[in-house]
Amino acid sequence: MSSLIEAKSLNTHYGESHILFDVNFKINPGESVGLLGRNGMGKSTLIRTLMGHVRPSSGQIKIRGDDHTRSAPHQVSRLGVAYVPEGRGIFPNLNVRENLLVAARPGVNERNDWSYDRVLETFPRLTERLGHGGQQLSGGEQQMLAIGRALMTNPDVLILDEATEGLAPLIIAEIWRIIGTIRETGVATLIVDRNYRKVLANTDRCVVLEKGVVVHEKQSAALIQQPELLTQYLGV
Amino acid sequence: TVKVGFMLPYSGAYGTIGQTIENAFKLYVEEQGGKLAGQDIQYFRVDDESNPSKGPDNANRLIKRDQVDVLVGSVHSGVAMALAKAAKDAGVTLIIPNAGADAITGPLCSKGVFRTSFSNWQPGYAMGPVAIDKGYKTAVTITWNYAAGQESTDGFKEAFEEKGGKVIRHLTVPFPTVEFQPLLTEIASIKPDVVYAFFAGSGAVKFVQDYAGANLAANIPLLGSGFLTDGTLEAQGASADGLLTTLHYADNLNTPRDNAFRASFSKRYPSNPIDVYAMQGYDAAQLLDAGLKAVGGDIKKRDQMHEAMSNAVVDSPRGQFKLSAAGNPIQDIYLRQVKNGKNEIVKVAVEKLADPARGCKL
Amino acid sequence: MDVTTYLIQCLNAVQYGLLLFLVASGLTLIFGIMGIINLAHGSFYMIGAYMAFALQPLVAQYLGGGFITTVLVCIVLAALLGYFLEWAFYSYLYTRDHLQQVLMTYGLILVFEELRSIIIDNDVHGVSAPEWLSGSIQLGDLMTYPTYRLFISAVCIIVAVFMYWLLSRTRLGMMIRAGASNREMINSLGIDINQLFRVVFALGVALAALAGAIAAPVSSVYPGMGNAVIIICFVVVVIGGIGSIKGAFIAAMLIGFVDTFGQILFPQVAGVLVYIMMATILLFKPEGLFKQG
Amino acid sequence: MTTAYYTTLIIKVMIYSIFALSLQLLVGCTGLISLGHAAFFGVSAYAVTLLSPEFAAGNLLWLVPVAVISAMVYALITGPLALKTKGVYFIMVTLAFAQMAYYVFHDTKLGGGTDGIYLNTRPELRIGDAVLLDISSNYSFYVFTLGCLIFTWGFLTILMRSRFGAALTGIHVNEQRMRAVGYSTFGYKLTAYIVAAGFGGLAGVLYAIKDGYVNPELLSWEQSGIVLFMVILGGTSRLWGAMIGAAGLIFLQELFQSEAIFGAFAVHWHLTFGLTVIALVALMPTGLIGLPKQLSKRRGKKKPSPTVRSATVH
Amino acid sequence: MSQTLLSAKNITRRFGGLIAINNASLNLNQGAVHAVIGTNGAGKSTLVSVLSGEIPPNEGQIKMLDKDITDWSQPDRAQAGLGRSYQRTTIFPSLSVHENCRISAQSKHQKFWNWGTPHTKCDFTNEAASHALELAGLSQFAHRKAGLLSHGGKRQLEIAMCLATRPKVLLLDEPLAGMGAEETDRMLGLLNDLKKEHAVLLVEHDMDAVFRISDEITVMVNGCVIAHGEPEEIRNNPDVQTAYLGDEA
Ligand SMILES: Nc1ncnc2c1ncn2[C@@H]1O[C@H](COP(=O)(O)OP(=O)(O)OP(=O)(O)O)[C@@H](O)[C@H]1O
Ligand SMILES: Nc1ncnc2c1ncn2[C@@H]1O[C@H](COP(=O)(O)OP(=O)(O)OP(=O)(O)O)[C@@H](O)[C@H]1O
Ligand SMILES: [Mg+2]
Ligand SMILES: [Mg+2]
Repeated sequence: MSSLIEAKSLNTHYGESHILFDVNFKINPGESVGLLGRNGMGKSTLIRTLMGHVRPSSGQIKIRGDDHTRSAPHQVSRLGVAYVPEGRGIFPNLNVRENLLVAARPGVNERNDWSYDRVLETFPRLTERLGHGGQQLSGGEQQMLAIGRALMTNPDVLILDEATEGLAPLIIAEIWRIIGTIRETGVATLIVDRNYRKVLANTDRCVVLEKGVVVHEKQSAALIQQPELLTQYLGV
Repeated sequence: TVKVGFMLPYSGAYGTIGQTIENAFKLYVEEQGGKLAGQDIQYFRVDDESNPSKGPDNANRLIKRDQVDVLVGSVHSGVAMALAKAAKDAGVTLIIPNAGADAITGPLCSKGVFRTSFSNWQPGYAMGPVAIDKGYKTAVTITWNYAAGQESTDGFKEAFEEKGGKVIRHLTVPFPTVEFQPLLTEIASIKPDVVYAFFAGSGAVKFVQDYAGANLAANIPLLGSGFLTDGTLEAQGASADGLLTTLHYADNLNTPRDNAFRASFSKRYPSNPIDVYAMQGYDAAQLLDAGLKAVGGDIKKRDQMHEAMSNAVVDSPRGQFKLSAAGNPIQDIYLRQVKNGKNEIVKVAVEKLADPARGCKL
Repeated sequence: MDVTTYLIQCLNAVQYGLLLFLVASGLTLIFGIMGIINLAHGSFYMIGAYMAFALQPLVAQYLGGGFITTVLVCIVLAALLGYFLEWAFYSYLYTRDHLQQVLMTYGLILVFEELRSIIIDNDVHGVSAPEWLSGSIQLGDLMTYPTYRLFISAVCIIVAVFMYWLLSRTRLGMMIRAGASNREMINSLGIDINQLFRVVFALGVALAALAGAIAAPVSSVYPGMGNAVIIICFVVVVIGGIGSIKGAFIAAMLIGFVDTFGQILFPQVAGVLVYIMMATILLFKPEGLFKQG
Repeated sequence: MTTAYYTTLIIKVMIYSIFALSLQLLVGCTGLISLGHAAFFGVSAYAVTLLSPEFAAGNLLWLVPVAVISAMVYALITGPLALKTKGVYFIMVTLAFAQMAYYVFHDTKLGGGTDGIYLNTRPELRIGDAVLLDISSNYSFYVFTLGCLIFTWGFLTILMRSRFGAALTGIHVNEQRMRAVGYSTFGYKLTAYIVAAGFGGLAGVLYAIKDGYVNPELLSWEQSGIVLFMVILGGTSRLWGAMIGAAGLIFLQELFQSEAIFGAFAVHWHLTFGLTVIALVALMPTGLIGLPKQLSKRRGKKKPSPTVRSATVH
Repeated sequence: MSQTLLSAKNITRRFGGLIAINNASLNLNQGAVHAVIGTNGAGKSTLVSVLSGEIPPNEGQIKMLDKDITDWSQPDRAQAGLGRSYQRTTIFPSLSVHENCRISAQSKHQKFWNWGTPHTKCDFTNEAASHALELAGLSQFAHRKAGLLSHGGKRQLEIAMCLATRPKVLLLDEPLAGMGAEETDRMLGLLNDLKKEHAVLLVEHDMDAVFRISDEITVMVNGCVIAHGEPEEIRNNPDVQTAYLGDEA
């Protein structure tokens, strides 16, 4: 079976500074991948490169087997890749309802699991805020909105960059549960989160980045058994 | 050689006027065989963009960079003010082929500054007796809230009230607004015997159209300074038919001098309309010619040349005229009526009308 | 002022307000919603008016249509022009400092004005209203009111309703607003924001041209007509609250009334009244009457 | 003799440099984009003209301060109101206040209405009867203007290097944070606004003296626009960008208007000038001051250019 | 326990119809970390904003060392020693990391009449800035443009800027959000040091951290304070568990 997303020897620069070094990376359909690493190691940069926001200086990105190294983010998104960025990216001048509806569309193969109502059911807190501007939401509410909005595109891969930042423990638990549900429906996930234990527990495979280099790639279950690695690369 | 600098608008709303004036000036020089008083004429030109705030700088281009001997300009009053100041300071001769600001040949008059056109006061004043003759007792004046409009309507008011009429309201529109509907409604509610208007260019077109569109003309006749219908008739179309205006020129004077001028101009510049601006530009050249002839082409003898210019009798297509002491033409003002897309002469409204040149110490 | 005059003045005010809204409507899209400080909006208005003037004989000759056909042709051509301009000039400015837009659109104004003068000329021209709209209705005892002005008002209202529907009842409005605040994010959601902006920009230009073409018979076409409206357009959008169609509509109406009654009641300060009003409104509502979001 | 023309041209460049520098203090340094800066220019220009005796030379010693202060007073009155708003709204409020001043001079007899008024004799610097500085000749006026420019530039440079300047920079970048760490930003912004008005006024004084003619158009929004364009063209990231912008804009206009170079096509100089402006914007994202850097980069290496497709806005 | 530096009494704040804070009171004491936890949208950030003077309260009173500061502006309060960090990163992205802190530090030494020394040459501010950066663990990035830091780096800078003003009372809105495990550890250590001299209000969702460091906890739900007490009390409070903690406790 071919990978959903596959990146081969990616190199990415921001201007003069070299951030990613020959990164190889892939996500298979339905698979859940965790991305671990300290602050500033290039996790978000890798994601942004995959999404097409940053153009790699060399390397190749394949999505569903086709070359998409130079595709624009909207083309990537239309292939079923949804992205919850760090910092949330809520549209401040749209209200909650609009923030959700603006993203609504059926996924690849007309997949239509996530309706507006279902998203609201998942995040009941948002129901009370439908008319509020994105700017006025509390931090946690914004985070829920960002995830809900990504789901509105009915993706096959959900990329969550620090998606639980600023959420209450109950909600975080809920989000992990939802991620579980999403996984069960066959949606692949790529997860960056500071809570590495949760990441390890909720993913099939984990990739560890250190200064833009992939230093480890292991089944999550195996990695959990190696606390010394975690100490070395995550400082815990 | 004599260096002549045109500071005229070549772009924007007055762009055509500037070109016309230049063409007519050159036409006269060509008719004289390309020389005035035996001197070659070298031309320089600067687009003044009708922008008074650039006036001084543009004047400097001609005076200091090109070092012209004679300045010809401009159309816009504010620009002409700047030009007059610069010319005075530099001791260069200035011939104004259009701008009508009263002040230039009033308080700010000066020896080397001449005008071959008119002062705003003149056509306005001349309309006063016309309105009285027609039996109008009350009038409303309307114009943009700016100096030229004020001067023109003041002239009208002066003459109209001298003869027993009464201007009951003076209406103004902020310059350069062209939304006239509220004031037309106001006029309809005041119901004067007659309306005197001063507008030019696009404002004139729009005002005349709106006045006709409101059907006011049937009950309250519209009179205006000539610029209401000069250069604008094509755009105004039928709405201008029958309008009476006063100006120092008309389209069918039918004098030998005028016919010769018109024939010559339309032969040389077939696509350029012949209008009052062409005539004024032509006369600017004639005035300069008179001055140069008196000093035998020696532009250095400026004082003598100025003397000769102020005493010259210009054989203008509009009819002969002399300049007043302040440098403004003493000229017949015609009453014209719009017929078949032309400003046709009805009669002479006031003969040999001189601007009072209030405040001029010359 | 007697009652009839007063009512007629109100009609004038409404009519003027509607016209202002029509002229500003394209700017509401381009500036208010897409967030581009487009000084060249007046030029698009001017282009519309001049197209109506220049194309009328051509349309009559080749398409056999009258005024309405001409206006439609103008709209289509303007939309194409807008599409091209966005692609060629505006598209690379989104990620830059907004001030760059100011400078570039200033350059465009100069270019358009000069091209206008080269292609047409510097004269004032009239455009005739279609025969079937050239009638008038009696108002008061002396005055009549041209039917064509009522027609303009009708067009303005249709445009207002259309824009309101487009922006608050369709997803398009959300997408544009979202794109204006965060292009990267809207892109991540699978929306081709470049294409979308290009289309909306074209629509904005088309609206400006429509305003110019429709207004041409009453305003005539003349050099500098674009620059004469640009400031008032920004005033309309800003007083209304950037991005709000409803706000722009109400602002245009307010200006219509202030201007109309200002000219009659306070002629000496009429020119500045609109600005006094704007300053006052913004002092009490620093983000306009109806701020979006 | 033509040198006289170029002297005048350079004087004009210097005056506009002062004007643009004063606006740079608002736009580039404090992030307050004003479209009403011509008001200060015009108010001072009118003040110096109206206060000068009609047929004798006025005294610079008090004329300049009084004219400059009149602009600052106008800023002091309008500033607190305008600063209540932000962004585009600020642009429009400053425009509104400038238009108010414009219509005062345009529609009333105060300064000769639309025709404007003359300043017949250039003022001089006198103490008692001793004339210390006579600027009636072109050259002495050139030196005087140069002195004013150096003073303005020096003053603003030192200002921006001081803590006050650092605070303005902070306000430009993130006003919310500045308040949170304890700056009352309003006072800073108002001070900057008034100082900018003062230097704008100084430019206006010089302009009035240069031509001896003032006109309401000096306060028009087009005038405010032009100086803003200068600032943007030069670049807002450095103070002196304003001077480069003023010089650049004026020389470009001069160039394209020159019949000596473009012949008859010079009449269409708006076209060439407009296209050049567009090209400059397209090629120089940071304004003219970015030019040396860009050139050296181009000459330097043929490395892959920056790969960020769209700048992130956080 | 020692002196109460900041106390808020019966604060209420509404946004239109929404009551973001409903009659909440709390005290911040020197030498203690006072954590405020609560559901998303409970009004914690709003509370921080009200305390710091960014938003005025509709009702209630705020006192700092017995002075009523309810009507003081935000800058005045900051001058009096109130420092805050933001939940949504609020830095000067176009300036260097060091400059970010220096400008913050300068607020205590504004001296805007002093034009002689360039602002970069002021020892006091430079030292304060370097010190703050060191505390926050950003020294190595001091000369990088702040906007180019990674997300976690920006979060650290957020705290550093707050520290650079040397406040007496720290209001920290989710300082740990976005920080990695290592940085979290460092931050907690830092807070432990800081609390000796300062009063700290900590809004945080990271329960491990909260229970490790705080001396006092206030729990908010929907604008109301539903519980207040020592960490152990709160951990075992059934209301708090159902409303907020879930099985985290
Ligand atoms: N726009 C940019 N320009 C230049 N450098 C950047 C830019 N964005 C990020 N960087 C740098 O690239 C490196 C990697 O950043 P990235 O955001 O990918 O880290 P990260 O692993 O996601 O960290 P975090 O956990 O803090 O989010 C960092 O050193 C950062 O400073
Ligand atoms: N400016 C505002 N206008 C209207 N409502 C607002 C505004 N600011 C906050 N709110 C609302 O007030 C409530 C409290 O918000 P606040 O940001 O204080 O929550 P919080 O406790 O910090 O939540 P979180 O933990 O998610 O950050 C939220 O429901 C939010 O939507
Ligand atoms: Mg990251
Ligand atoms: Mg919060």
